[in-house]
Amino acid sequence: MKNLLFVSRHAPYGTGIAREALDALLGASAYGQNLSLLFMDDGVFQLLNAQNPSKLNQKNLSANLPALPLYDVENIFVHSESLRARALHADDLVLEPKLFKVISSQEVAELMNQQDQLLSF
Amino acid sequence: MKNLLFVSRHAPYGTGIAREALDALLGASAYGQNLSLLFMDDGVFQLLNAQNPSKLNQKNLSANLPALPLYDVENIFVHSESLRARALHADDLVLEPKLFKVISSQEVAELMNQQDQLLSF
Amino acid sequence: MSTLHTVNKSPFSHSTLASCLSICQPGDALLLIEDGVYGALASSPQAEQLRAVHAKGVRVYALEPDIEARGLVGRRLDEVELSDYAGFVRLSSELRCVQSWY
Amino acid sequence: MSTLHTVNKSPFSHSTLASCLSICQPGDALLLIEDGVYGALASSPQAEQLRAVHAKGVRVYALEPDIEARGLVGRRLDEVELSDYAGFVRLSSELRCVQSWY
Amino acid sequence: MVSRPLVFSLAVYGAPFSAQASQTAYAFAKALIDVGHRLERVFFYQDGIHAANVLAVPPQDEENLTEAWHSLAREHQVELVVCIAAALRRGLLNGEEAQRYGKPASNLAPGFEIAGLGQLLEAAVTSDRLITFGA
Amino acid sequence: MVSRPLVFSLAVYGAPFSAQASQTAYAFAKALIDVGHRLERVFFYQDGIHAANVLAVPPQDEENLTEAWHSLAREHQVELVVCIAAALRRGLLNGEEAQRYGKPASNLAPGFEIAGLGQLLEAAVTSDRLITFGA
Repeated sequence: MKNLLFVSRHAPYGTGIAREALDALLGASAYGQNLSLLFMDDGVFQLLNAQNPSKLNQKNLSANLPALPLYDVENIFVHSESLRARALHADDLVLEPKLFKVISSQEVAELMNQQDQLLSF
Repeated sequence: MKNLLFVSRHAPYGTGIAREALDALLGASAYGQNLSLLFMDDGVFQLLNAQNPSKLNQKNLSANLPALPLYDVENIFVHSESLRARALHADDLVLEPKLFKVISSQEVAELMNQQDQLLSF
Repeated sequence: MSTLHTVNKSPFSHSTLASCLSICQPGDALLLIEDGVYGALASSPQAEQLRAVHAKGVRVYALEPDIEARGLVGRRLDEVELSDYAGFVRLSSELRCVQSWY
Repeated sequence: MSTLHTVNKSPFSHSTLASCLSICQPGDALLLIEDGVYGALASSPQAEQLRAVHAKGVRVYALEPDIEARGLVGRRLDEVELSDYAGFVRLSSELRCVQSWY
Repeated sequence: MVSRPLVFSLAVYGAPFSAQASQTAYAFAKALIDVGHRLERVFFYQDGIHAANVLAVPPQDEENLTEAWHSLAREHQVELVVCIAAALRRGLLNGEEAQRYGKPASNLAPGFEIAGLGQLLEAAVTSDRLITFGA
Repeated sequence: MVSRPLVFSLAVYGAPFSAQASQTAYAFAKALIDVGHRLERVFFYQDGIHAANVLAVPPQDEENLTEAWHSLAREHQVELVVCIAAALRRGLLNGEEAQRYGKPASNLAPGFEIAGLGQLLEAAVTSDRLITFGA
């Protein structure tokens, strides 16, 4: 079993990157690997609650996030400095606090160094 | 005759924007309008001398710039703050100083306000 | 003769908004669209600069469908008004030229 | 266990390099590619931060074909070494993982 | 309805799906027509040209932007012009170009025409407003 | 030649011409093979899928990246895999998909195959190194 970390760094909706990152992660869940997901930089905006892209004819990207544990995503990490720079707090987010872990820059570095591969988005 | 300003704000080679901006400008020269070109932000990197993209299998974007006056481009403007932020000086550039005018942010605003249309790249 | 500026990039990851704000003049209008609407947040790196250009007479708007999409309803600076697509059309007809910052 | 970081965006217009530098650790390597090579300039907004991570043990490279393409030969910081594509391959095999910052 | 109708043209530089620009441009186009202005031309350049690819199969619950542009153009006499240089490089061809370059198929959607870059300049000259939607 | 050959896979997310990523990925691919490593798979996703469009007509003095990938793959037994979901949305189809969706043509270049997103994960699992080329 390999350790694979998906790194998602882009805001939702403005480009297709955030969505296609999530699609790749969901598609990966069938392969029985040790999958983790890290939100950082503008990627933390994917976690903001009350998203409603119906007028853009796009799917609500945040709707799938609470179901990630069902997809065998072992750990969801959120970069603390990225949250802080955007003044986002735990109660602004679509995930319950028990579903993710807020980690420092130092811990992001350590997390990357524990992986077998990084999937950078 | 209309006043049309092409605004070129992106670095060369990393994306196709700078090149397709220049193509659009050259294609515009046959229409007998009052064409101007403004380089600002990373667009000023298009002016840097000694570019050599042969190993990237790309054309040298800066090679066409000295010929712009032949294409009826009346005025070439370069944003001073963009040069300053990148520590670029007149002798770093591929254009002779007489071929372009360095203008301030205030003058960029005035220039935009004198146009009939802006072509934003 | 004034200009409508549109900005479609997040100010947390791109310098696009900062560039635009350094050019905006009194009488101009600024419309934040797409990922540019993150520039309406009080935590935006350009929040102070945005307030300053607003104070000197630049009207500032954010496209409501983009604000809603990203969950930013109720989180925007007081200086930023909401606009729908019809408002975007109105702004672009009122003002002479449109500069798209992307 | 260390990581190779690649950065392909200009630090004058994107915060990509700044983000990467805040994560790099001693033993990691950083390779500037494509428009990322503007980060090798002394005038880069992240020049000081780049020098600092270099001083604490992060090796810093720039892809030579991209440096040449953009006219940056002879303009780079002393801390930045040149690498060709074979060097990029070597770095990515020496280090365990590659994080692409784009 | 507006008291003084203007003639608009749009320049679209982002690909559907990959960049929101094409979606924003379409919403803007509908809105300007709704309030009584005239949309003369939409010029697709850079990655914007992918909006004219008839082979695109968007997800079932999403709008097909290619067909949406076509309908809008038909109902309101809008020219949908794709830059030929940008299209060739990116593999968007009409029947004539496919034949000229010995390619096995063409993929330009109905309602769109392929023309030179000069059409962008012409739109800038003949319209009251040219609005760029960049990616 | 390297003393310890590794198995590489690449993930390419940028379109030829619009982003340099696809060019960098190709140069990297050639270099890793030249020094004696093995390239197992190139996975084209997001806008990277446009590299597999057989209809692209690059400017005459420029490399045809689609053909270049094909040659490299043929000479060195590299799998060129295009993500089906990304391809459908963007109008890149093989014959089978064209038929399934009632489209008038197909445009997948020889040497490329269309497959599911799982192939990206599989590449990550079975290769020693996965390198992403983002746009």
